[in-house]
Amino acid sequence: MIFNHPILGPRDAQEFVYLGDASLMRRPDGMTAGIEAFHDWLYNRDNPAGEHRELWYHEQGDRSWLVVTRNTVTHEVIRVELARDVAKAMGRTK
Amino acid sequence: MRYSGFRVIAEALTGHRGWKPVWRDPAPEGEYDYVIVGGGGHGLATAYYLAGEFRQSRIAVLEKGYLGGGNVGRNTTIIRSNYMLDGNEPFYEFSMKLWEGLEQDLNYNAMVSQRGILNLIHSDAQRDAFTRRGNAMILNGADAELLDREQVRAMYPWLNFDNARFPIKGGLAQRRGGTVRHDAVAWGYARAADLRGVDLIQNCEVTGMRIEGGRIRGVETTRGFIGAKKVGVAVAGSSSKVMAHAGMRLPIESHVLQAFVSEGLKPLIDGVMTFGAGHFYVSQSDKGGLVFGGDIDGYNSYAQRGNLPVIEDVAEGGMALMPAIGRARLLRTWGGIMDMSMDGSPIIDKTHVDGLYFNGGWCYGGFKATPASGWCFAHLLAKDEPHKTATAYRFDRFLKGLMIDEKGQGAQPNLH
Amino acid sequence: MTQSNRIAGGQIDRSRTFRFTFDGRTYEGHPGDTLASALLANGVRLMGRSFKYHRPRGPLSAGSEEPNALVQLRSGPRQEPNTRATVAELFDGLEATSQNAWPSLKFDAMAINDRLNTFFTAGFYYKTFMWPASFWEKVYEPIIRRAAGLGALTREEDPDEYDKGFLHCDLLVIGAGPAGLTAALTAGRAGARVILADEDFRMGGRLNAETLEVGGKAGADWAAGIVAELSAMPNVRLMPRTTVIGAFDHGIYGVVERVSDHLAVPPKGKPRQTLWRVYSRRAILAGGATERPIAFENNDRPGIMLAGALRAYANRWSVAVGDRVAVFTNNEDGLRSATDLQAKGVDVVAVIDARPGGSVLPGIRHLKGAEVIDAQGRLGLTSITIRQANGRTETIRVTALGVSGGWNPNVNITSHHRSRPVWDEAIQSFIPGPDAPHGLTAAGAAAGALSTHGALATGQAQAIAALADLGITAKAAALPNAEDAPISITPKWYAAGGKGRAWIDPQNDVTVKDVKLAQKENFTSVEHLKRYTTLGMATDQGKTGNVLGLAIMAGLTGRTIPETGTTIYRPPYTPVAMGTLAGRSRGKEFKPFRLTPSHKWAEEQGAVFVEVGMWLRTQWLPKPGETHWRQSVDREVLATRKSVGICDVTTLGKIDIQGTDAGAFLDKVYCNTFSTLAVGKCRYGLMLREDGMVFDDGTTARMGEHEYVMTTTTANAVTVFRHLEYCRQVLWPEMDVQLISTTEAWAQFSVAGPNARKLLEKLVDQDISDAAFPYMGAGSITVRGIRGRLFRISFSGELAYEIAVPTRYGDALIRALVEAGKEFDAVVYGTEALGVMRVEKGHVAGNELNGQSTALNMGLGKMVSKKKDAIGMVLSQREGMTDPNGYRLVGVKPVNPEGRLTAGSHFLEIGAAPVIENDGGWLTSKVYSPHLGCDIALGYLKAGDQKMGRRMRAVNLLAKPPTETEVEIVSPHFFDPEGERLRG
Amino acid sequence: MAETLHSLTALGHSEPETHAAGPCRIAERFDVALASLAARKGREADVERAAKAAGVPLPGPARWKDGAPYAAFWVAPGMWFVEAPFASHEDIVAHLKPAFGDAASITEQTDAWVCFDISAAELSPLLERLCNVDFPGAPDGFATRTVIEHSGCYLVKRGPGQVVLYGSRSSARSLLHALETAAASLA
Repeated sequence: MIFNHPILGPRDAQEFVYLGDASLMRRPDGMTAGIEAFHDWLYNRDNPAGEHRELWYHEQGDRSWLVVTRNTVTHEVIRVELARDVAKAMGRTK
Repeated sequence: MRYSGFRVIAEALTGHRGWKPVWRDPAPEGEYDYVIVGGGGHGLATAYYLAGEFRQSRIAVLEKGYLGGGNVGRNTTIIRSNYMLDGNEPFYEFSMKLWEGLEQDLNYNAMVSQRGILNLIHSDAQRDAFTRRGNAMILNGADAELLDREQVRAMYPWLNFDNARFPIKGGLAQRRGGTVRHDAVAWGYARAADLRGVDLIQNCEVTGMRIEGGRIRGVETTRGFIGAKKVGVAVAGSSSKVMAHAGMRLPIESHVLQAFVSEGLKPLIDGVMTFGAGHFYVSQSDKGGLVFGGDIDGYNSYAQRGNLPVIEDVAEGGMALMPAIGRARLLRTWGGIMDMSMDGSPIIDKTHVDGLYFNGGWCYGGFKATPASGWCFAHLLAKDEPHKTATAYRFDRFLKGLMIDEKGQGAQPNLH
Repeated sequence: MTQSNRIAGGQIDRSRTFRFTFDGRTYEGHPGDTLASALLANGVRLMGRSFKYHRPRGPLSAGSEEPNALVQLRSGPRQEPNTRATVAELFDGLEATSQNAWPSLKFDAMAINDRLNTFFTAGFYYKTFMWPASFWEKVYEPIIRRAAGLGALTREEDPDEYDKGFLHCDLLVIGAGPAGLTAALTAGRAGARVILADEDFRMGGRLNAETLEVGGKAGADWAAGIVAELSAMPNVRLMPRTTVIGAFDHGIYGVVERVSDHLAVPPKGKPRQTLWRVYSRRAILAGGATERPIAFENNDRPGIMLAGALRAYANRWSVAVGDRVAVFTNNEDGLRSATDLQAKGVDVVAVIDARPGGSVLPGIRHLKGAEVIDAQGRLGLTSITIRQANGRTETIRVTALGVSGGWNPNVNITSHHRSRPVWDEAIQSFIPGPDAPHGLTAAGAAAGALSTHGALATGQAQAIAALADLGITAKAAALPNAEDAPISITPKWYAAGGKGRAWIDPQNDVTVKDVKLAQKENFTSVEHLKRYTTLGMATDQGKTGNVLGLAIMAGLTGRTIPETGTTIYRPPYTPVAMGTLAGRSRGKEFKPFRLTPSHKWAEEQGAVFVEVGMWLRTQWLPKPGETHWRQSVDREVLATRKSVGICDVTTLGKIDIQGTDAGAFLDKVYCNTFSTLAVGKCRYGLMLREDGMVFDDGTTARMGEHEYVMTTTTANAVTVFRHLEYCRQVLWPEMDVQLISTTEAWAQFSVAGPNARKLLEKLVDQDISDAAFPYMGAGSITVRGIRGRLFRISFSGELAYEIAVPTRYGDALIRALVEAGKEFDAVVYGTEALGVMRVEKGHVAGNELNGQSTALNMGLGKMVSKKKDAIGMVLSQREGMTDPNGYRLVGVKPVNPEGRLTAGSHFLEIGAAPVIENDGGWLTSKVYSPHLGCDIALGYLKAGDQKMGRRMRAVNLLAKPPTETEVEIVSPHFFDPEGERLRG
Repeated sequence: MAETLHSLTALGHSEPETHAAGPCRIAERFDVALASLAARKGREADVERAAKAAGVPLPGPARWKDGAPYAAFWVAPGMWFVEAPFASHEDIVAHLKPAFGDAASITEQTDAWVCFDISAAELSPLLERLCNVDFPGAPDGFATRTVIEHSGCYLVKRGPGQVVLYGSRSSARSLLHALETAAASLA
């Protein structure tokens, strides 16, 4: 597979390490959320047959974590974003 | 009709006129006591045991494609019960015992062949871990043997012993492990279930579930609504899709696992072997093809096909272990959808919907589990309580922190 | 009789003669020959035996679709089983032997199966061999396995090298026939980066096998001209002898170049084959079409082949397969074989044309509406039986028969993403389906355009369209004149005769009878048909047989072919050598070596090394006279505890963590607190996964206000760094943290033992007294003027330091340490002694950090701070993980000092039966402690913390006979539990 | 005081060596001091200013930029590897820190890597056998992370016939073996 890296352009998926569903970015706050919330966040998945937002790490590249939107049936890549930007857009900023 | 050598000879001498269809093609009825969703190995086995050992009737198996078209028809045919953890080993050993009597039970030769499985050891830490595992196996009534380097060399003198990056230091053997002709398992269960009156309905995809007052009433299908008192879902690979009809999110991801077969070769490898320092396992089919595989591709996929890097990775492991296969040719690659669970172990459990039961999360280990999975799922469906060897396969083990994580990889399915 | 069947013309180089052997007999051929063409030229038709019935077989085709003529090429460690003689390029000295036949190809004992064929129907084995159960592995299966298989491997290591590489292009053109050449030319002239790959050693495709003209020239000459023009273009790469094996995601293609297979042995340093991964922006499949046979009784006789192959041997390889030839066809193209052969002076005795209509060949006995219904000649065709339109049957004496049932476009690669081909009524074949891999289009015969003109036109059109997608404008050139004859085909799948067998998939011996049986038993879905009869599962993946088989099933079930459906092809297009897929990653080069800074020195000392991941570490250093590893390890341990020992610990991961939030960041990733750590100090840290299991551990030092240096375990160095980047970018992007690995930048040595400080004082330029450099101190130093770092940390439980210098000085430092250590009888110790000392101290390592254990399991529960939100804190509190009776890390000592322990043994209470219900846990790590003079071990024991002092059994049921040792459960801190020595 | 410590190259030599392999020349470099330079959060502008003043080029993504005494290539968002002559800048961090103060995180990298100069009339035939980089399609000054025989490297294209390759120091021998084997197959 090939991902169109937002900074580096097309790069082979072999350079990346896969983590999983991008919903993992929404980590609950450990001081307020309890076991149930953490359990649902860490273990349960939509696992769609179709568009899937997922986290890939460019280990053999620029070390960026990316959010790749990819169709799990056709493997078509619809969108590639820097995870850092997505996280900030989610309000992960001071 | 009963199969036997005499029957084959008799039919041969009379022009094979007497053979009958191995299963009927019934039209679905309006309602069943049990609807099993999924005509793969697990679903067919469930129906077979439900109709037999558990004395139930009015059973249908709904298959969206053709019988045995899922992972039972596209795996690398290995059976073993060499697990380490309490939640797993009794179940897989139960499965092994069922394999050992399967053909006589089904009157179908699935070629259960206990030629042994050997997990190679390349480090002291690996030996320690295999020693722990082997002892757990024996404590569970299974068989296990720890071999040293020379014992392995005696079995396979042509492996790479002298120029290896990661030298072979021994192996953990289970002699009762081996291989089974995978398609024959599906066909054997299908034929036997059909003979027990189970309706096997092909080209019938479940498109919805009718749930009223927290209870299952039946399933919507491409062939219309089919009522059911109880519905058992055994569709590993598509579990998330089907259970979404009941509003469930599962601790499961779908991943692609590739498998490979070489051109036919004269006998080279007797049993099953796994390379402990690379991603490669191999056996040789009765037709002579080397059947091998390695890791899953590692990303969510329903595509039933993989990519080149894993093919290369597996070949590298194969050549590192067996430099003699350099000129053997890879004939065919294919992919299956694996129900990768969050701890690498399966789920056989009730759901929040009365009468709806789930069987899945088999990762890439589902084939060897087929008989026990069918038996235990039938047990759960018929008696509403888990079979004693499957008590740990619950949904809530993740909430309670009782994971069954053989590899110790944690909640990352692609690492299991 | 040498080359008795050679005729005039063709594309072989008669100026040179090659000698080669088949089954020990010597023959002659020429450059340009394949093994098959050369054998046929020498009158050899029998080349192989079929899989199940061991039927005598000759080539069916002249290409890579060949199911029959499989041989073992070469000998010794280079022996290649199942090589298709039809594509094996002839070279001088070529050696080939027949396979799957004993004692000889002509007299094969296993041919008894053919006599017994009536028993060996499809799937017969599923119905028998069940009694007695034990007989399957012992009796039946061994016989079946010996009989099965095709060629053999020698079990010797493949001596050839294989290579891999990456290529990038705008357009990949697959196949160099008229369509592919035109596509490549169109794109090449437009300046695009083009790769043109063809599996043949001569580009031109069918044009080389035909007498058809292109642009007024012989087709082969026209092709040669185009190839010449292309090879002059710097932006075009021509790759003959190169097969595209598969289409993968996003325009990546697997491509195998046979670099040296046409030579006796590869030139020095050159690979046998190269696997190219081609990254193409667009691709055009111009792979042509494959002719298919018509089923009739005994249609597998040697001498019966595809009509197109028959004329290919005549036109390209100047071989007349037989002296009396007939052709059996259901389409116009088959007639070409008759006219071409006749033009070559071969006696064409009849054309059996299944069609009532179509043109009539002058001067040839052309029978309309006729069929071939049987063939005779066990080892080679002698005659055929035909049935004419009027029903009259007749036997005709022939030595070769060309059969054409129509042509199947080579859609294979278009279905590698599981796209299903669609039925085209006009050509009675499947053409590429709509959802082929993105960026891949088909041209020429592969797309169903079966005429030469169709190939040229679609080749050009597809190239223009593909480049337009990329914003490259390619011009349409005037196309050369070429035939555009319609194929005018009338479906004819099976010419039924008597009771005999008619072959569909010749290699696997799948006959019409098998398909009938499958239908009778309700294996009617194409997938069931394939799996039950093994149709299409031979080494040719059903290139010639699949469509025929499902057409016959369609007939039996009264469905149309589209209704019946089709199975899809899977990669690779043709079988690929395992060596090619592995490339150079084999033997010692399977994975790269990582060497420590002291490696060179240790090598000189005769150290024993051990693989630790990719690292090679010193396991122990034997001294003269030491015959057993234990002697060396005990010495290293005792000397360290007595005076001082030195160990290379460079392999531990080192991560430089800087930024104003570095401390807060560490508080998130470690379960204990680091923001409060004083500058110039270290602390032991425990890192959890979110699921609450221990992920990694190590000491982290605060080198400055906003500067930390983290150490990880050797095993997790990479995964921890990845995890930290994840936390930094994804979870807490608001934090000011920068990371960089410095694992290899510093050579780091542990110096441990009562005299550690004394030794270091001789090298370190600063004051490192206990006051100046207390326990858990960390800081910059100079070592004889060289910048370095010092950490006062201990894994061994001794007064210990870790000293680091830039890696280039690592070799010098180990030598300096050894030199300076002489007066203290210092030793250098390896990983074994390291292990002994850490177990004596009860420190967890790899065997305890198994990913299944919590801090509580390790007796480190108190380290998990609930006062802050750190990774793993919440889920580590789940009931199953806080069970007071769960596993706890314990120390284990044999009650009798002579008692032996084994890691992996399980705990049982005294007198308890060895059953899983009584399983108490297991021994994780075991060492021999020279101090305690006995084996000691660490273990995870259920409720272990409540069982201190208890006696139990450690049983190893794997030992022969099983062993059990009475043990005492003790604290894991065997040695200096109070830790006085650390602070000494 | 006893004599000081002597250094060895990554390949274990006291002096760097040059290897001729097929049409290629592979020379180990021992004269480069290397440091990572990463902008602290929100200090990007300060870093640019300081870099300009100190003569440290900060090229954009996938680029190497020459300069004196400093050259640099981009490795990650907000992070560069800065090169300087080893003879004058052995303690490169000590040279850079004053210039950037607390605006950047700077870490010595000199000895984390083995550095090769690889040259030939045309390097595409070599590199296409080693790594997944479209070398002919890349401009001079192209700098990228890539993988050669399972080990991660930084590759800097200085011209069609010249690259500088940084590989992990501990794998120097394996990396050289891979380079030489591939180069030999071109002969």
